[in-house]
Amino acid sequence: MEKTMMKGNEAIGEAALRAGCRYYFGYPITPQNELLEHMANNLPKHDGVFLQSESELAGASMLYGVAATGKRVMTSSSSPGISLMQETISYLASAELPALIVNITRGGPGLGRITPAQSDYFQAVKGGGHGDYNLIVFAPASVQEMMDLTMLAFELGDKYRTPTMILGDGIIGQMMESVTLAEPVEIKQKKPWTVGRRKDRDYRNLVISAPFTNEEMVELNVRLQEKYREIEANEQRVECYRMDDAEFAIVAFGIVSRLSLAAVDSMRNKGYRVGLIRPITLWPFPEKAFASYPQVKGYLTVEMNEGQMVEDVRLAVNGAVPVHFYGRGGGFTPAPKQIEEKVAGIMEGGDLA
Amino acid sequence: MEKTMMKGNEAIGEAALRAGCRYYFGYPITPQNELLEHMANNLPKHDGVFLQSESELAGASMLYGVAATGKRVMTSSSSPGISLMQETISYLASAELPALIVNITRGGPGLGRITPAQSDYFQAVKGGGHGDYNLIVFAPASVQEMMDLTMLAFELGDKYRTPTMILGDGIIGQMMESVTLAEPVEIKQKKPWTVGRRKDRDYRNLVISAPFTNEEMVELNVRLQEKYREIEANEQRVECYRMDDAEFAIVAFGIVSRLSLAAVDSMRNKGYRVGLIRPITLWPFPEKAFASYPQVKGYLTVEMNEGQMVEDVRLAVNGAVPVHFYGRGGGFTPAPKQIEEKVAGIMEGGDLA
Amino acid sequence: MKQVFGKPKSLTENPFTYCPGCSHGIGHRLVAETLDELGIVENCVAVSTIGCSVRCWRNFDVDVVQGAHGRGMAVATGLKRALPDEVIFTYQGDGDLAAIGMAETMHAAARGEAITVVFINNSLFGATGGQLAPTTLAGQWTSTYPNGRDVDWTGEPIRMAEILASLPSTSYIAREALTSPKRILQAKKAVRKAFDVQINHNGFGLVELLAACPINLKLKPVDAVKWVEDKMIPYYPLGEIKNTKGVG
Amino acid sequence: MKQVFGKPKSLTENPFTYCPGCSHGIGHRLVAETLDELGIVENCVAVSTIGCSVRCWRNFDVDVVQGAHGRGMAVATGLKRALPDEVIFTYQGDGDLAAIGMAETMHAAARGEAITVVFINNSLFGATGGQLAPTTLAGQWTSTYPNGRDVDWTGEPIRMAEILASLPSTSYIAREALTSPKRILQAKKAVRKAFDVQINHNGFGLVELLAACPINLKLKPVDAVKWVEDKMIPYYPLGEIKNTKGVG
Amino acid sequence: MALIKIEEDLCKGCGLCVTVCAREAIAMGEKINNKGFNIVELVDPEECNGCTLCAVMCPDIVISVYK
Amino acid sequence: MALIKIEEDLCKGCGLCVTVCAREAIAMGEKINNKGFNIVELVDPEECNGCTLCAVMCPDIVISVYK
Amino acid sequence: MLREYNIAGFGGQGILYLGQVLAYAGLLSGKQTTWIPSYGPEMRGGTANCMVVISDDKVRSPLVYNPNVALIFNKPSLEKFGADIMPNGKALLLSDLIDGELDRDDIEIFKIPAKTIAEEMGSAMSANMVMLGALLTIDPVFDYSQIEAAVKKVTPSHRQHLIEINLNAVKKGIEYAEQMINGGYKEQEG
Amino acid sequence: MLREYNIAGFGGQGILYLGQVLAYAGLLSGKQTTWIPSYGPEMRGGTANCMVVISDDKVRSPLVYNPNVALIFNKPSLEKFGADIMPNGKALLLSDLIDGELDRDDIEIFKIPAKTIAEEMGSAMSANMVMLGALLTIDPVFDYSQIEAAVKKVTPSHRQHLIEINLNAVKKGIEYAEQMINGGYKEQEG
Ligand SMILES: Cc1ncc(C[n+]2csc(CCOP(=O)(O)OP(=O)(O)O)c2C)c(N)n1
Ligand SMILES: Cc1ncc(C[n+]2csc(CCOP(=O)(O)OP(=O)(O)O)c2C)c(N)n1
Ligand code: SF4
Ligand code: SF4
Ligand code: SF4
Ligand code: SF4
Ligand code: SF4
Ligand code: SF4
Ligand SMILES: [Mg+2]
Ligand SMILES: [Mg+2]
Repeated sequence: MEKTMMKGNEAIGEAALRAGCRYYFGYPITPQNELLEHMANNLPKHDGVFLQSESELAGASMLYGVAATGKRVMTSSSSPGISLMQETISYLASAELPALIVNITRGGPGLGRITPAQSDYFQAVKGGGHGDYNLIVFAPASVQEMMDLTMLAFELGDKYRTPTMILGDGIIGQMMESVTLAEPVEIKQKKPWTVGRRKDRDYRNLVISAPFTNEEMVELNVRLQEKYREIEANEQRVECYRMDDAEFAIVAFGIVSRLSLAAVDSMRNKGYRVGLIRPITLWPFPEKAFASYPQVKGYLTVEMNEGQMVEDVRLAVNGAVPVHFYGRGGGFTPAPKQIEEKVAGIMEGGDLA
Repeated sequence: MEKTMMKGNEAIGEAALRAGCRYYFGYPITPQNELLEHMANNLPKHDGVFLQSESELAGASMLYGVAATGKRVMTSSSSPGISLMQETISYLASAELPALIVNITRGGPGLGRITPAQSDYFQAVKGGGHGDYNLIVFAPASVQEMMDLTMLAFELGDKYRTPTMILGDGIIGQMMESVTLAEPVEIKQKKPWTVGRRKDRDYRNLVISAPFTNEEMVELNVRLQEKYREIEANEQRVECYRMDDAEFAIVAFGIVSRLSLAAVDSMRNKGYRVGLIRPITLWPFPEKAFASYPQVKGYLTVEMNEGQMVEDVRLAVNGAVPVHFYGRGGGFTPAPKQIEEKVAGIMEGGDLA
Repeated sequence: MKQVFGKPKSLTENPFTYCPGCSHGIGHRLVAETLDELGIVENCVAVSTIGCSVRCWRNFDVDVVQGAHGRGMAVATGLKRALPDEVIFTYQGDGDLAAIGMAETMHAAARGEAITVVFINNSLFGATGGQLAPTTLAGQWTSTYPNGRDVDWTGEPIRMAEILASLPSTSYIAREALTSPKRILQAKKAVRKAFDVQINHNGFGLVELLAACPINLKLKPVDAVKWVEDKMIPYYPLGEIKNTKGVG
Repeated sequence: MKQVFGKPKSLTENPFTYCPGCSHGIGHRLVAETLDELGIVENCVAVSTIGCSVRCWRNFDVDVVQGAHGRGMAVATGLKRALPDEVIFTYQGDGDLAAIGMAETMHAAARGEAITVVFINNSLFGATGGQLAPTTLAGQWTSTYPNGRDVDWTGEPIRMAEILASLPSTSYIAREALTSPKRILQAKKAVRKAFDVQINHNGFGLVELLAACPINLKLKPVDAVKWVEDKMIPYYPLGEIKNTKGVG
Repeated sequence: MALIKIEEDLCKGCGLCVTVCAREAIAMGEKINNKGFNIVELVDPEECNGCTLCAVMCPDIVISVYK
Repeated sequence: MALIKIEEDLCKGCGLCVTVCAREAIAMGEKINNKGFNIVELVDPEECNGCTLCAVMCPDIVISVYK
Repeated sequence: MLREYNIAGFGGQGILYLGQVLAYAGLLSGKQTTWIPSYGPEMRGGTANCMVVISDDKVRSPLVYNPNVALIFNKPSLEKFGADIMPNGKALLLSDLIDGELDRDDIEIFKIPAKTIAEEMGSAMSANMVMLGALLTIDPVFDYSQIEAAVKKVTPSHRQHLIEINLNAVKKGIEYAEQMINGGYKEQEG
Repeated sequence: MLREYNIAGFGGQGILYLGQVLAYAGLLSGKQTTWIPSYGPEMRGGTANCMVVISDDKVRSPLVYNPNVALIFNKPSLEKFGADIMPNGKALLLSDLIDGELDRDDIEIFKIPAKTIAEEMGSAMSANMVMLGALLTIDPVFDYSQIEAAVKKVTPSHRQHLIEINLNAVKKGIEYAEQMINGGYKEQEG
């Protein structure tokens, strides 16, 4: 398998191509333009469709159209552009269409700045759009994972007929890192529900997000929730680092987990029994992992936002031990040293139980 | 004070007029058209501006423009239309503009149906848009509250320079109920930050959501969070019903709290020590209230969704006692009898502690 | 005896759920007759949009994708790009196509997407109860401007067909009315051409059909149709506006 | 000696942060000169939109509201409806006004909002690095279509000024170019008229200014300006397109 | 010889067909169908020449024509 | 008598002014300003007639003209 | 006092208006009241129903699951709601349009040929008001003057001319029901 | 092995490219590598810097707070980053553009007149490659052949003609630094 260097944004694009995605719609926005441009440069070579849409709104609906045909399709944007897609994302979930949406988050709220941020966690996992639905949300922490989780996102999207999201940030999108290219896959899923030529079937396919009766609408919700429970049971992904004997743990995702790894290593060298829990799937949130470490006396959730994932950590821990938070939105990146100080402060303050 | 009957949707409109709101922008969508039409019929009589916008997106930006002048302004819609406003809502929060957004929620996800629902709770309180921000979110449970909380929303929006939301549903919007009309208010707030004629000031006013430097963007977040902490300290609103000796409590908002009241009364008649906690503000969530009833051995959160507010209840209770959930999305309304059965089931199942 | 008029095969068994005298039914029939003629019911995908016709998937006997309000042509763009060999059409109201959907409409047309658009202009938002549409006539009553449309306040109504015709990449644009048997037969020809231009020339074809919404005009069906004839047609002239590929 | 040319008073002390040779600076100056002439710096609100000029609030010495990408004219609509006695203008790029903002642009114009629009058409998205805009010329290189714009794939470029002029409720529409002193002086007159029509006739005025983005055209400033002159002007003809109120 | 068939259950009584029948072969009758609509009736079969105009005008495809 | 003043710190060296000066009174010089741009210079003050064309063309309002 | 009503029939039968008059009568007599339509996408006719609650205290649920009184205007509504009426409750059936029976012996059933009565008055549209009049007699929560005031309040300004007609219909309903009750319940049931 | 670099200067000085060559050299020698630009809205020139990490193990933080080695191309960058260099680390300064001093005695400081050297070669744009060459000598983590391979890999196809020029500049940098070191550190500092 080939090893090379690539930007995180490009790795997503390259993975999409290798996952058989031949349709990309999107609208420029920093800091994810490399992904848009990777698709612009490469899709034509694969007889694929790259279409710059007139807006994120239109792009999302183009994506919806392709998704209805069952072909692998994606779009990407950054925070304000993702906000514009919320209606359509809700439609995708309702119509049970697989499609990949990439959010290379920037510092908000509002127009904000293109500095890195993780402030769209809630939007991604609690449903920024209306209605009860979920996306499978992945939080890569390396360029390799930008690639691997993109492949997985297409796979699981098809498996569960559900839209998926890669939630990254400007750092992970813009950085280059050594990466092993994924093997191109052949798409296995049969999709009897797709629209298109009606030759070998004696039924019509309808891709709709509003059934005919109120009862069917409730049933749709029941069906969606059953699917979500299944995904929660099967697809929680997490990395636990030096957790086995940890008496305190940092919880962090994406780039912050890398900074936290540095903090953990450094503190371990100083004798602190610290570990790291890194959610790889943000939804389903890997809550099961927390039960595996009953010896942990406290958690510090570190995020590049004002405290979002920390709520899911608290829900997972359910009051068993204190869960602290360190972070800031709008473009702040916590240095390993700062994380270390925070952890040390808590551990030494005896504020663990 | 005059007493009359009105629809909930109309009561919001009437309250807005009485609160001095003279600007309304909106796009039709069921089940809130009575509100749009109330403003269409009445604003011209007050020399106000009623403009039907070409979309919710455009309407939200018109609202943003008026909000920048400091004049009271509102829009209203239902779920899919509110999803379309998420980018602009994030801009409003970032630019610290007061404006009222009304969501008369319908059954989703997707196009859904116009049946009642509370499935936009997360979107309203966790931020459906990008970035770290909050709206003050009110959940009226009667037509009277549709009126009173609308008045309050304008007041608090101005006080804290923050966008506010009324989160209702189709039932509360469409039902008529006896209501005492609110007294028209005079607007007291001075607003030195508004754009317009520059005569008595020697500075320019800028309404922006992206400061010039990265540092200022972080500072904006610090300022916003300080404001949010202040709101959390001052503005939690809740109704507690028969809680003093309750050993079990239902938690419900909006119309579901009315159905739950019926259940509580009926169960009290049968000797069950049951009470109700009804959040009136959904954000800030009235978490303090939960601490006042240490005798409660368990909670049942009832919602017309698949389980959203229940997370905030769990966060408030923090594992102290079990928090159960009963609900369903897409248009389901729990009957008092069903709620009663659920509560009885839990209480008798001994599943309280 | 031979049947000389009947229900097109491309319609399902479901009856129309529109109000008495609503022109949507005629619009549906003309599309279905065209699908019958072209024999494309098995390689056609319809895009249903949000308006009274949102559930036209119950009637057209083809695969259907229901898009978000106003985004019909963006959805159709995705479908056509993914299924270049299938026939793709949208069925859209004037609120959907010209109000909230303005950007998607303009851009799909500007790109010259090879799709067919059936555009039902009934001068108002039917589904939500008769509010102002971009197409509402000057002075016309709507539930949001009960004193009639004041063009100083809301602007003059928009003639979408002409605007779209002015975009270089559109191929076939026509406007007809569903107000009399003669006009309906004429409209049928235009619908057919709007499909032909897609199938034979990979072109963008749109047919605007002036339609009656008796309920929201608050008129009896017969009077509503007459209103369309007398009031709408003078502002929205009928006929072929553009036909660069010479379909016919 | 008397100063015969200098910096307009309606600009702040902040220098422009645009690239060398970028036409935005000229656009800013023309607007500021007009504000000076009209003496309206204290009763004017500008709407800054998203593009390279997003921070024009640093330069125009007026109150400024920064709208979301593409929504400039909707924001201006709110402002003007709330402040009918103030002068409201938007400053928008072609991506903002014609791509994502198409619907808000069309509808504000269709309503005939009494606002002034300064529209900088540099044939591409400058701020994000030179991607395709609706205004990109056929064959032109962009970072998203590195082989040049293929009009069969993305459609022919859109001439916004002409489309907006075709809407009955717009009052003044002109297109000029910022490619030579003569043209710039001509452009200045058009900017002035676009304000006059708002102030004196409560009308919608728009001036489109063809502009150079040397960085993303990947040309030296002098060549970029020449490119605008040689390539853009033939497709985007200059002059007054509409002047129903006869401002002049 | 011509014949029209009226699918009574589908008729919504809008009366559009009646206005276009030049031969007054059809008219709104007294009958109410199961949806509560006052439906159209073929009142003068002799007069009907199968011109199909009524069927073309009908929004609900109530009328089929045989010749 | 005419004079132009060049605000050197603002010049970005784009050269647009030079192309429009028919009298070749200005030219790109050797000087580099504190932003690293190679700036324009008044090379032939005698020739300048204060026509303002250079100033009109300059995107950065670098040049003011006196007469 | 607590009274919960369900009123159901076809669109166009004046169901919602009747409910509003009832609710207003409650308001005017100093009670707490709610009125709620079954709102639906069926703006094009079809079924219509509304629920009214009149109470001394704050109304709990505005949704009526087991009405004390049901006013039923057509057969589909009878089928849909007949079983839900509270034991010991009352059902008023528009007998012109309902040929079926309601198989309940734990409630009182009144059959009112309100359409015929209204048509006899020359105002076919007023059957709803005839039903209201009958209700006044059968379940005398309000007196006529309260209903009169409510009708005046609820009728929109462009329909003022209908007030008199409507009030006449109410009176006819009162009369009919009085006669019916005096004439004996049994007889009416037959 | 773990090396963290910070490379900083003006836009247009080839800062990002230099960092990429370094990172690729790391990749080609079997290491784990990251490269990250300080991305900003300043696409219009202004400052540019990038951070490179080369490591035997998985790279933790790709953000470099305290570089082992800093390559500084202008004075603002010196002021911004000079104090952050790791004690015992190395600083390579582009001395043509930096007249100030770096007041640190816990690191090694090397002043390279890379612009002059590049200009002498007739390729003013290659100062960055001269700096790279100097780095090869001063902190010999890679050998020339690895850099050569990296340059070939990183240079885009439409710029292939620059490869030779760039490699020559690298060689000049190597030579200059060798001479400098042989000629003694003190002298260079003076
Ligand atoms: C985002 C969003 N906004 C608003 C609505 C509500 N809505 C449904 S249909 C419609 C307008 C329909 O008008 P038109 O397109 O003219 O169709 P008609 O019913 O007249 O045929 C509106 C505003 C919606 N479903 N989604
Ligand atoms: C919703 C949203 N989408 C995308 C962007 C990113 N963005 C910023 S400016 C811009 C385009 C600018 O192009 P144009 O309007 O032509 O202005 P120019 O920079 O060329 O002057 C884009 C796509 C954004 N800020 N917000
Ligand atoms: S409301 Fe109007 S458009 Fe809708 S079905 Fe009824 S008549 Fe037709
Ligand atoms: S990128 Fe283009 S439009 Fe933007 S400042 Fe530079 S030259 Fe001007
Ligand atoms: S077919 Fe012609 S003649 Fe016969 S009923 Fe219809 S319109 Fe009349
Ligand atoms: S046109 Fe059709 S629906 Fe209308 S009355 Fe005639 S047959 Fe009935
Ligand atoms: S003012 Fe005229 S003559 Fe003088 S330098 Fe400028 S362009 Fe040349
Ligand atoms: S036009 Fe202005 S910025 Fe450009 S070189 Fe001349 S003076 Fe300098
Ligand atoms: Mg319509
Ligand atoms: Mg541009």
